[in-house]
Amino acid sequence: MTAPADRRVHLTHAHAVDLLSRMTRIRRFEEACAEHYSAGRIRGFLHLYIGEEANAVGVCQALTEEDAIVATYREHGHALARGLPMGEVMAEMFGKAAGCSRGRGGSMHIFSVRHRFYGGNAIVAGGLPLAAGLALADRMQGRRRVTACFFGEGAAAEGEFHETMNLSALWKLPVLFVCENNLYAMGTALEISESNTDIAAHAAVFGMPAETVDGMDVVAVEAAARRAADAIRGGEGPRFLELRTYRFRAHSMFDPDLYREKAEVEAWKTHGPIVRFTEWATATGLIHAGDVETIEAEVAEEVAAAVAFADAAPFEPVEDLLKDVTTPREVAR
Amino acid sequence: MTAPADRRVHLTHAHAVDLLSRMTRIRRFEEACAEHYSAGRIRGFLHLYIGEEANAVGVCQALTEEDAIVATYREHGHALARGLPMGEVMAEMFGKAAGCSRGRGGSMHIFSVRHRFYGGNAIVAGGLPLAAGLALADRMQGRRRVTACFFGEGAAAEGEFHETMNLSALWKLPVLFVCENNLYAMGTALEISESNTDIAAHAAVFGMPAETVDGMDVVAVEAAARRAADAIRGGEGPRFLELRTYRFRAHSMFDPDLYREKAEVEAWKTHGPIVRFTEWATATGLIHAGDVETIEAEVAEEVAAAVAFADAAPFEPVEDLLKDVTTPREVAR
Amino acid sequence: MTTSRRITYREAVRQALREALASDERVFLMGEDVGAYGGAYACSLGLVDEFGTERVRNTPLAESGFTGAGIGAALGGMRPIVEIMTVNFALLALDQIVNTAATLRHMSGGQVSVPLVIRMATGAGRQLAAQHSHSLENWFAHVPGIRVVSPSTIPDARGMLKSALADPDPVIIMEHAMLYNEEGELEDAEDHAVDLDRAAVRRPGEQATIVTYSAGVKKALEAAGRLADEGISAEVIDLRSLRPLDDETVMASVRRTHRAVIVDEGWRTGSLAAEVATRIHEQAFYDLDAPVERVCTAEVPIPYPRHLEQAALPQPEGIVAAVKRTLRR
Amino acid sequence: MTTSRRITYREAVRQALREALASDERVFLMGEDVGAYGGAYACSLGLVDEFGTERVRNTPLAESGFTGAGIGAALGGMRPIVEIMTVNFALLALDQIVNTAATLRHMSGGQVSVPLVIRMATGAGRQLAAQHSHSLENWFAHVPGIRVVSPSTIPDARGMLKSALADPDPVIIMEHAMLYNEEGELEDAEDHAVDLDRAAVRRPGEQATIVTYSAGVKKALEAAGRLADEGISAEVIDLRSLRPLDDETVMASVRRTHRAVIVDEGWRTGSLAAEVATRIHEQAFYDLDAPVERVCTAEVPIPYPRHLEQAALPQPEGIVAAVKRTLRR
Ligand SMILES: Cc1ncc(C[n+]2csc(CCOP(=O)(O)OP(=O)(O)O)c2C)c(N)n1
Ligand SMILES: Cc1ncc(C[n+]2csc(CCOP(=O)(O)OP(=O)(O)O)c2C)c(N)n1
Ligand SMILES: [Mg+2]
Ligand SMILES: [Mg+2]
Repeated sequence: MTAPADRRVHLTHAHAVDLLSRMTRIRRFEEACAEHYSAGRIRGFLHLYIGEEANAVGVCQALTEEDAIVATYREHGHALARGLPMGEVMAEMFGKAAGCSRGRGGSMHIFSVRHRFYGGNAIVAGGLPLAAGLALADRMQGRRRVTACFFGEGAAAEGEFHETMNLSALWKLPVLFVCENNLYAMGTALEISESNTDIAAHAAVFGMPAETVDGMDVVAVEAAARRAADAIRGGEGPRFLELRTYRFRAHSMFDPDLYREKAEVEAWKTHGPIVRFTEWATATGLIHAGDVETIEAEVAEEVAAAVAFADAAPFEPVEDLLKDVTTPREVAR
Repeated sequence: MTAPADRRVHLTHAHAVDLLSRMTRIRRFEEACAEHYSAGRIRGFLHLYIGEEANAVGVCQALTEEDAIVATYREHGHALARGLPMGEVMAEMFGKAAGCSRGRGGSMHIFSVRHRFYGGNAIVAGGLPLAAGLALADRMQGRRRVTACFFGEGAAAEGEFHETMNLSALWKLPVLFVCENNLYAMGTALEISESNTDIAAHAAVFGMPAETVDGMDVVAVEAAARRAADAIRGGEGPRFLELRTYRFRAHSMFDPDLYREKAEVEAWKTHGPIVRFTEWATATGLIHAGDVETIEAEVAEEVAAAVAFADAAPFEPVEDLLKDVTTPREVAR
Repeated sequence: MTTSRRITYREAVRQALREALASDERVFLMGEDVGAYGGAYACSLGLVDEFGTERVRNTPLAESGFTGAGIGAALGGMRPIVEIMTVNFALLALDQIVNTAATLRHMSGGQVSVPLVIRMATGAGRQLAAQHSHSLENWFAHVPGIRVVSPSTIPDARGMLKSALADPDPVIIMEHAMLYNEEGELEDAEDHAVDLDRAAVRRPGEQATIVTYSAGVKKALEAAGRLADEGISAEVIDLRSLRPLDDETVMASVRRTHRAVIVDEGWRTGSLAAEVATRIHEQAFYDLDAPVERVCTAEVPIPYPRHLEQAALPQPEGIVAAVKRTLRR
Repeated sequence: MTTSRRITYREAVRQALREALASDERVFLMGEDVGAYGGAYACSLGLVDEFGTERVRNTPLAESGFTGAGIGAALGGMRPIVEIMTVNFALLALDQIVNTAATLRHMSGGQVSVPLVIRMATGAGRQLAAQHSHSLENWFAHVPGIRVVSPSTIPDARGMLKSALADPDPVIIMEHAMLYNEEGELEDAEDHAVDLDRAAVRRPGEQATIVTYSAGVKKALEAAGRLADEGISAEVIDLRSLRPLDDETVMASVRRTHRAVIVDEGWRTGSLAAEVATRIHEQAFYDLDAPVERVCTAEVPIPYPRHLEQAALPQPEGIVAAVKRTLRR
């Protein structure tokens, strides 16, 4: 891990602390989620992002408030990296009315329009056309925004992936496609699901510049995302990043994780994004042991507060069941 | 147009006459169709293949009786090249019970299982997974057959195209994909529908050997198809041919053909597959003027007989309306 | 003074598209061949010359992709009109319509609306056989979160688009392919937005209520005419909105006539006709003098030859017979 | 002597899969994660070790592609079982199912049959929210050319697969996700093929008929139990086959009880319940003492929190109340 000048990342002490803090927030938040899932406070499907934090954190560095994000069911990390208040996200997982999606969505459907965070889409590849459409709206309205669209490598097999690559390249839409290649789609290893496992190639064939990046290196991710976002803002059309990563936990809380070797998981963990960045930044003197302690303490407090908030928040009354199926007429006018 | 040895085509006089005769049969048959459409005897959509005859004729040379074909709504040429009796095809277009699909399908749904001709599929790209499945059945049952799957370049934008490319390459299925690139999908020119107009590249990215061939040169098509079919039969997995071609008529009889220049159409016509092969084969002495006359006379007779057959054939009684929605139990057992 | 012109349903759709594009910069039309070709049914012919390729936007063949892009564009502040050539190809876009367009508002807890209009041609009657003749209106009518309308008249072909664009939620407009060549009067001066919530009585009558929509209206009116010749007075109701359904108009009629026949080009089993019939039974059971009758399409993939296709579809004869059955004649 | 074992619905499905794979070389299972993962609901867990990766075939995420490949393989002489993880993702495969599987026989004039079985999990109740909780049974039941079944019991979970594989046409098996953990008795020695054409009376009764299917059966039985405690005798019919519908069994019951309640987890509007209710009105109108009642899912994309999800779905309380309404109690 190095940080050369051309990477467009200014690795000051403050920035390093920020990166580490953001990754740590996601990690500890999700550890708490797993706990509360076991306790029955969170239900449904819960897909943890643990191990992949560098992706969301690195990419979000390249985005401004004006930019938009479209993510999947494995989106807590993206939501937090984007700046959604942790309490609102936790309350959503608890199904409470104080949740960012008023509790209607749960873990898979985190939305926050004021953060231009458009979900939380649980159909594999289903968010891709949506992102292209948001970008199309920006282009047609002359706005220089980026829409970042996250998805897993499993999505690359879906027809919607290819349709969206074509539309976006053809129409030069300002989308930053971010494929988080964690090598598995549920229990299906990439090599048994793609004849050509080079995911970036599947974007490049549409004439879309595509780059493969070490998703365990938050600085590399940030740098690549900044380059890509700059190009997109410069009107050069869509860009594609394949981030090579790994999930440390099972696919969801239902998954007994029988399809991969324990040793493989452990090997990846040793160069996980947090441990790796921490070791490197400490070794180079960019941050100090005290920084890590402070971060952990602050995060622990934030997570505890989020859980307390979620816990205390009321459920929506059952009389409101039919709310928000369609838009009330007063709102529309 | 030349016929080098490595092309695996033995261009004897008999073979040249055969190729010309097959292309001519399609041409004259479809001219008759257009006539009978105007007269109201053929209804619904009618998509003519005129200008593209070299593709079906060339590819079918490489297929044996055991092999299968999956085609589109523009499939009269493929049906005839495959050897379906012209009368049965014409009767189908007339909606008669003597039609190859008992009149139920019409122009877009020519089927003949005894010729292993699996349609006549009118959803763009819809036939591709079907072809992969037929090939999968062959592979699982240890049969060395080829399934040839024809479709237009417009299909390459559909998600099903990419899903099928992946499945076929991943599982090494014995499919010969034949993309008939006539530059337009209805009124949409290829360059406004694909960011990368090199269709073969969209197959090659899946690791599938893909070749682009002059679809106006029947010998080149035959040669490429033979090479590909040999490889497939040799267990090498799927092959992809992009045949560069052009349709001389409008997309269907409803199409006023407003989206392309008359001059463009005329230019293509001057090197149409029939005129070009005839001129070349005559110039090289491979065939004689007399051959052409004989072919035309024989074909005229065959077309006339087909029309007479179709005309004389009865319609299915209306009482049979509900037939063949499901399989009768006696048949099944 | 209002003037009126005789135009076709197709021209009415085109006029509505033109008016929408001209009056709101956020509106654009997107779909396969909507540009130079003018759309599969020529509804947008010429519009690309007026509004350019950005706003009359040809798409690749990628129903799921461009429908989803329409949803995203709607979220992004545009007012997209997505044209899917026909309902048959809309099968490729159902994930986007049902899993995304219809759910976004709800699963975000009301944070977004999806002001998207999707137009598609539907129905049989043109000898296009099994893959090009579906009537899947009830599939769409089943789904909360979307609105489904079906114009049967020239004014509705024009007005429903305007109203659909004003609606904050996804609206599916199902235009029957057999109607595009129909001619009728269009008043120029009227405010042409229509009330999407209301069914319309197309012919008043006393002894039986025929409830239908889309291409069924013409057949029902023909049947009502024939019944009148035999001294039977039938009312014809055009549902217009397939989701939500206007129970009020239907029930008011049935409570008066005491008999109902539903005419629906969908396959009989699982049809929209079943829903309408059930609602009548639920809401007006004790007003009925006979069970509600259904005239639907036979349970067969639509066959190509004309005589079989016509035999499969609802016809005036069948409607007349059904009305008579309710009257025990 | 027949012995019986207590097993889960999931195990019954697995046993059926194992028996099918073992007894017919043409049978293979294909779908996302059916291999090492054992299927989204663990139905095929372990089978890949027994039968290998060719016959328990993991697919890429490509619902349309592999469903279409299943159709082609069926044409090519195989007996594919395609597993689509859930009906929610089946939306991506509807073109292949409706435009190809359901039409091939007809549009080829009867030249081919498509002996394909498609299994999918369906339904709500696990707090999976709006994109993972659909009940679209009526969509499939609407389509001529396919057969649709829904096992609600352990023997049916096993037997329907065998019967479906013996059927020459496409059969969709819709397995409710809430049933996989249900336990019940399975007799080992019985010939486990079942008659796909017949509904089953799950509890006999005299005063009202509750018609339902899938996860609704358990709820209906619970309601019938509660009604019995109050002295009301309700019959419970499990449709089992959703297309074709077994009118005979339903009508025989209703003609005896004179009252009917349909319980259906589909959204109310356009539901299968409407079809069943309409058929009862059509065929037994004059036997009815009250209009047929429907207990369906509320018209809302399924919300995540348990209290709202449960409020949206049919419940025994609602069924009890509906039966009482038919009895004017
Ligand atoms: C269209 C569709 N098919 C199947 C599923 C079930 N499913 C949920 S996540 C998942 C795996 C996706 O893998 P990938 O895209 O690599 O993302 P990851 O979970 O690894 O982050 C599957 C198959 C789904 N949600 N949508
Ligand atoms: C999924 C789908 N979308 C749209 C159509 C309408 N349609 C029929 S043919 C056609 C053009 C196809 O072009 P191409 O694949 O290039 O084949 P060609 O007609 O040129 O032979 C279109 C859009 C269809 N049949 N299926
Ligand atoms: Mg993955
Ligand atoms: Mg073409």
